[in-house]
Amino acid sequence: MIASIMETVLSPFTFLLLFALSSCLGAVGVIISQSLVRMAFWLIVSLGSVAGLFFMADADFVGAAQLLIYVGGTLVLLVFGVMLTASSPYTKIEASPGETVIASLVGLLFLFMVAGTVSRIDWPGTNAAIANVTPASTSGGFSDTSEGATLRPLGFALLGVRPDQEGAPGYLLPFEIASVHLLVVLVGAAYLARAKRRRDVA
Amino acid sequence: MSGDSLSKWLMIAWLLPLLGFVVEIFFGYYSRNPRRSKAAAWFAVGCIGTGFICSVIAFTQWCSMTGAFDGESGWLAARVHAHDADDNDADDNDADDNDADDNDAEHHDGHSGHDDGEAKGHDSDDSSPSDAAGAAEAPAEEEAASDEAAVLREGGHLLAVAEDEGDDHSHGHDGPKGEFSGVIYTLGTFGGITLSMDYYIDSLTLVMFMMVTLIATCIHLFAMGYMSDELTDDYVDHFAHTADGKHVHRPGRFYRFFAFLSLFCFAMLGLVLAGNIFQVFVFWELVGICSFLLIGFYTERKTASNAANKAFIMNRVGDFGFLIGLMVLLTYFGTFRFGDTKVDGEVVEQGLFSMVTRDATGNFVRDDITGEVLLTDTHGHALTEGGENRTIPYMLLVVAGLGVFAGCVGKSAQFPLQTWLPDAMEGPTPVSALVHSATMVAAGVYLTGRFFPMFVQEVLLTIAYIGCITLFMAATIAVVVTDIKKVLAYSTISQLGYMMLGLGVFGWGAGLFHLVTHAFFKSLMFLCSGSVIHGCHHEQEMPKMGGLLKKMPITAITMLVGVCAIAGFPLFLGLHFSGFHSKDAIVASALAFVNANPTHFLLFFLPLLTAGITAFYMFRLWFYTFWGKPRDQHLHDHAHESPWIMTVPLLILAPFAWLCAFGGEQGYLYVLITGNDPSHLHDGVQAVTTGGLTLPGHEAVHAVHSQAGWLAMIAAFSGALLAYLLYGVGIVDLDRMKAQLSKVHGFLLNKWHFDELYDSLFMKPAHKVAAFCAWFDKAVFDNIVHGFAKVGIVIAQWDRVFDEKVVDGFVNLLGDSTKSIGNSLKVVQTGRLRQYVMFIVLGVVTLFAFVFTTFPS
Amino acid sequence: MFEQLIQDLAGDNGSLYTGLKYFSAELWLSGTIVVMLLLRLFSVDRWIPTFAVALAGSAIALWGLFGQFTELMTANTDVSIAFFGDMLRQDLFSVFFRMFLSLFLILTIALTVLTGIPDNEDAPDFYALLFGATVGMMMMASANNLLMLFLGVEMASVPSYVMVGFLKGRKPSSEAALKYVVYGAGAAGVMLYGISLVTGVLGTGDMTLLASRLALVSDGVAGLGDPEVCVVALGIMMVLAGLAFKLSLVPFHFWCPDAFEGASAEVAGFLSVASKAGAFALLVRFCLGLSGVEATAELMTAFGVALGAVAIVTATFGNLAAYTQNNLKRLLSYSTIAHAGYMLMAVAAMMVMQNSDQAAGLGQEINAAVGGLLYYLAVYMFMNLGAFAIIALVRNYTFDESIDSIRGLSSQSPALAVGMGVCVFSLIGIPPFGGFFAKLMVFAAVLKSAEIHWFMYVVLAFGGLNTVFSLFYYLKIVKAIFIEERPAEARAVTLPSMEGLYVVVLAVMVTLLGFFPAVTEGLSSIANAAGNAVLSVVGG
Amino acid sequence: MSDLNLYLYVGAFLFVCGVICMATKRNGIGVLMGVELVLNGANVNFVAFSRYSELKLDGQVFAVFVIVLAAAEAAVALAIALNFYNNHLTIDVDRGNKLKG
Repeated sequence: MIASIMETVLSPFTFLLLFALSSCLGAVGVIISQSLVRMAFWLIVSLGSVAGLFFMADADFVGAAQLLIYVGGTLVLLVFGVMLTASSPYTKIEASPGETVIASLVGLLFLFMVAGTVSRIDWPGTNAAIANVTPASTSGGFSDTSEGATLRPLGFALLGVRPDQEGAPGYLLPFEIASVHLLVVLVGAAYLARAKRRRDVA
Repeated sequence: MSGDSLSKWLMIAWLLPLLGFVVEIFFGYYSRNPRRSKAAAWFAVGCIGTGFICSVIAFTQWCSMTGAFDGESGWLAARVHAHDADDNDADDNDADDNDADDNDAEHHDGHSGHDDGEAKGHDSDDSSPSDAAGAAEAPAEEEAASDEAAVLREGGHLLAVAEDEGDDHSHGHDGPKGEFSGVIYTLGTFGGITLSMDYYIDSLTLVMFMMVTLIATCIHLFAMGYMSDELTDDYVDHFAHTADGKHVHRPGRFYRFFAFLSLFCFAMLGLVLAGNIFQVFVFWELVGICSFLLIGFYTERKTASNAANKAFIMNRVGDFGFLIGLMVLLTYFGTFRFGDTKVDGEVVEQGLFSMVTRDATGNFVRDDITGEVLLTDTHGHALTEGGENRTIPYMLLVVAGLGVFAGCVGKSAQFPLQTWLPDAMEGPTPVSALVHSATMVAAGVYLTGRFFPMFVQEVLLTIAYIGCITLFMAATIAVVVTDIKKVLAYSTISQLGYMMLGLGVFGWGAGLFHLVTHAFFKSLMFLCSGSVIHGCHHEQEMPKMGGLLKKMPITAITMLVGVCAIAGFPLFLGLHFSGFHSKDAIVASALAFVNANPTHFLLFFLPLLTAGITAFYMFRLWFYTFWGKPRDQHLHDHAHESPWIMTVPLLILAPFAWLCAFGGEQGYLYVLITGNDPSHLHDGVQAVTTGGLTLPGHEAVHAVHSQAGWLAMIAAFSGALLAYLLYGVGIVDLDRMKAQLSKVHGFLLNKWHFDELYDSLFMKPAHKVAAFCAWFDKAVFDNIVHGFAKVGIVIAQWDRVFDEKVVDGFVNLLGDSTKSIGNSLKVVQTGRLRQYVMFIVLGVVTLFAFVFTTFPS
Repeated sequence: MFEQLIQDLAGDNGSLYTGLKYFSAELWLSGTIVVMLLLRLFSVDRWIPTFAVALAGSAIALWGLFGQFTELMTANTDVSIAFFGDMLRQDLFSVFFRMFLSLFLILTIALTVLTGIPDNEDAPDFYALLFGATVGMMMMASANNLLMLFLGVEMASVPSYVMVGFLKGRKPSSEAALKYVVYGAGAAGVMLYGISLVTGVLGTGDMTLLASRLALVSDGVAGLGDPEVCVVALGIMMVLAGLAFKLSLVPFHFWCPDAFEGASAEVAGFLSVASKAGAFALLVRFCLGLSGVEATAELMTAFGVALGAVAIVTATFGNLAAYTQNNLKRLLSYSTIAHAGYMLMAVAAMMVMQNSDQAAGLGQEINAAVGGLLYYLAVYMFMNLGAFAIIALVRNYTFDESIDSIRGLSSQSPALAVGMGVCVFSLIGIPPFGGFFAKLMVFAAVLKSAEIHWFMYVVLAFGGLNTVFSLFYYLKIVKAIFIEERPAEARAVTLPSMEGLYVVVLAVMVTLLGFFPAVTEGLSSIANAAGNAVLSVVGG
Repeated sequence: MSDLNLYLYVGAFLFVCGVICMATKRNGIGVLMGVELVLNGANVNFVAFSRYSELKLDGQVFAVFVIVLAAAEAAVALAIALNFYNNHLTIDVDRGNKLKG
């Protein structure tokens, strides 16, 4: 009895729901917090929960990357920003309620627009239509939980070969060119951040 | 028959002013002392003068190539000698022009009964081209003189003929005898569109060339005297003030003035030479720009720069219509060319004119079923595309015609775009004479005439009414205006209205005839007014003048010639003033038109009435200025006749203004202008539907010619008489009359309130819209947010509750929220980044809604 | 698995090999970035000025592209090859744009050399950003996958943010950069979300497959009643919003005046032309990817009409709002917005014609619409860069970018004055300058499309009307330069010959494009061929 | 409610929260946090589509690239924000109000 209840309670769907709720709550927390540090905290909660969502969707690599890069990298970057600008004479920079109301209204409008249309879609039918098979036999997306099952095809895809899917696009170019992008971005950020060098008088 | 050498001479005449422009501008920038040198002016005169000579040479070539004046039987000479001997086949030595021969035969057959045995003029005709070619110094005078001499001997006789109602010499030639068209330079081909510089030369082109270059030469000379104040490093502009109320000092801009004039001449000649309507548009814009530069020449004067802007912008309004017309033409005809492009006599590419054909009734040939106008090849056979006949909907032909005409309305200052022209008088007087009376504004009339074969009845009626309204309205305003140049400006508008009316009532020749005669006498009068202004030290108000006849006799007499010419006075021995002939022709056309379409009776009566008004206000001007006692003694004492360089052009132009139309519709000028007139003019156009327009042919016009002539003459004389009584003798107190008629006077003085009308109709809304847009970007969110902020106070409280976890009580919250409203207002007014972001999402939502609503699901 | 990998990467006919050939220009530019940074690292930039390296790198890229271009022109103009795992597409259209961008890159570098922004110390940073952005724009021009669409937009945008804030000590510059980056990030986010919806429902990121997939998921005819179609339409809308941000179309234009005013004129000139070019190429590809299938035709016609409506609003707003501006950069930025509106009209016309039932017979006209757009961009490059260059050059003497700075310029520097005159007249569209022909071609396309949907008549009418509106503020410039006298207290503009030459070259190009049939025709036929190439893959 | 729809709701919610955050925070860093939320909303979609629709593995690839690009963008945005701070001595974006009109 208890075991079955535990099974129900600890089912994947429960975790899914949990992560979904906490990510949404985190996002709301970011909005309503007025202090930067609290916002950063709520953001960590939200992004971490999103990583959890990724794990639940069998996207372990993306989930890990989310944790490492977002939570570990980007947020630290943001916190640096918080600390560097903390000595501001205007300690409290608050949003005005009026604007929040407007923004929320527009946001809700948008949310209903998306959610309203999305919820009406018959996904198995759509997938089947694309794959040209009957709805009953749709594979229903990528889900392979065997060892390295996500990582290996992902790695190959980034090298431009698709053993998992015949004829699917290869992503070598974006993978490589992103490095150029990162280099340029780094140069740009460094330029803005550094002080102007003194010219040699000689 | 090749137009090569012909077009080359005209191209030289056309391009020389461009060379002049370039040289003068560079001279201005780089010479050591451009401010005090007249070199630029002499160069400009040289260029345009040579241009005139080239035009005359081209003309003589044209004559010899087409055999137009080859003896009495030349196909044009025959019209001049319509009542001459019937020795038609005696001296026809132009063997390569068979069309002409045929035509001559037909022509003479038609008139064999009228043998008046006048052969003397013939010899001097033949001598005129050779005179012109040989005597390069002043060919115009020579030619004109010989023409005059020729006609003098038969003058009285021709007048008699002109009034002969039973006379019929309207059987025209058909087929292009004197038309040459070809490509100068291909600009580019874009898919189906070919844009090229073409030429289209016919007798009208040549007349325009000679007229423009001659007048321009005179005006250049005049300007050399008139603008000589600018020959200084420190020009004091008495009409412009700096912020502290002093006069503006600036370097003189003598060379620049002449550079602009040269550029204008180039543009104007290019417009006349243009062989396709797109090219016309290009030069149309270029003359517009020149006009802009010249009106705004005294740029320091606020009024001048405003006037320049106004002129340019109002013209653009018309050009918008022009562009629409061009689009329609391009879409349906696929070409902009007027005439056919021929190689060795074979048509290789059709022009616009030959793509529509008129049937026996003079109407366009239409598709039997759809009623759309058929496009045809040069032989009148329908063109096909993909097995189907190419057609253009009749309505679109109307749209194209109206579109092109809209451009003409802007350029020729017709109702409702007429208000820029009086303001354009802010430019120096020579500019007014050249650009804003004789040539550029006439370009609209010229284009209407040039494009005439494509106009359908509805368009012609519109043209007629627009012209009619314009001529009446402008004339009434001219009656009360006291600025000497403004009077002339309004009279110009009015006369342009006459021309448009003439074209609109199917008096093609009449309208263009008036265009040429008007160019001569109006440029003469403007130069005279310039001379007066110069002599009176830049006083332009007529009420301060008076009695100047003795002080400046040459100016006064030449002005009187111009006044008589515009009033349309006849004179003994056939020495009628040019305006008499041309205005008669228009009035006669109008009368014939009204006879055929009685509902449009206004088209005759208003012009007739206006003929009287014209005489009245022109004589009013003359009496005001030159007659009576001086009203301002100081001004009078200092007035002086202008130097020779200004009076000589007057003396050159005066004979032309008087006698250029000698012989009326049997005179050389008229015959030459109508040498290549559209063929459907001769027999008129019959109405095919009930309520349609019937357009009178030549016969119908001739039937009423003398009747109309008498009426116009009576009107003119009575107008002049009234002016003499009021302003010459002074039988009534003018000021009292003014006071009694103050309402009317005020209405006219305010130009029928058109400026105010436009101001409130267009300018204010335009400013409003522009201001609105600026405001929109800045502050619209302001109001939205403000409104929402009030609504959202309660919700805002929740925000506080969550964030600060403190609930201090209602009053405290209310205070906070009030403060937050203030903050939000302050915030919204100053920073907008976040609203920008908001608008990304809002934009998506809006667009989605747009597609949702437009898409039928 | 690994054999296949190795085969694909290194085999004789491996896709990588051909791909690298097609991609060589971008690789050269990327290499140049590294070289420039290394030269500074080893202090070689004291002897070899960085701009020389930059010029050399971009010239080589241009040369390489020219090779590809002649190859395509002589061999087969219709060919369109997807390479690098179908990420990019090599066709005349893409090569045209990449040549255009690298030529523009050269011109921009030359301008920065003349105006002295950046100095030699910051030059590697600046040029690295410039090159990085250009590579991104080039990828936008050849993108074949929605991922590349996003990546290209990001690669073009992110360095642009820094370039706008390049004058880092100045308040307006940093403010402009902040506004630009936040707005850009927001737009990118919206676009990304749109991409996620489109790819999710349609199950592919390949742009050439979008239309056919959309036909699959909708049963028969795509209508908005169908939830799948509705979601995809929403996604498309959001992607278009992202592109509209790059194109500064109303209502996604808010960043543009602020960013241009805060940025230096050189950067503003670069952004106003280059990023527009890339975004238009991408827009055309995206629109074509959605077109050509019967089931979606009606929906896509609605999109075309919507684009037309946006074009109207954009052109009108840009022209009207420019009226009250006194800062030249700000004025020109509104003019940029307006011109984007004109160009969008061509895309709208293309979209409407491509999705009509007579599309098969309209091949020539659709082609002409795309050709008109390309022609417009080519002319726009010269005339707009010319205008911004003159602002930058004058600024170096007067330290002022308001309209007062050019008052009476004709008396001091005829070369600059005439150059600006030519550029402005061309921007207005006065014949026979290049700008006129460009407008003519676009309007002709719109006119043709009006036979299919009446709304395009409205677009055409507004297009014509807007040329009148635009006159007001352009004439303000002309008047200031040519008619007004230079204020006595204004600083003198004494121009060295090189700078005058640069302006004259640009003005001559604008004039050439209008006056000389060979140039005009050549360019328009190339543009048409490029349009033909991009059309050849329609319908998947 | 299917799992896919749940994911999509979460994605949409995060997206909307991000937009609201960007539109209301006066603190520049806060605005940047909003950007991260927006991008994450899209990322949730990608991963969900990868798991439940025909997008398959490509969805995950998209997500990986988005993470990379978001990091790059964050770096630049932060640099610009700090530059703004250096010039204006505040991070309040509403103080950047000189450019308008």
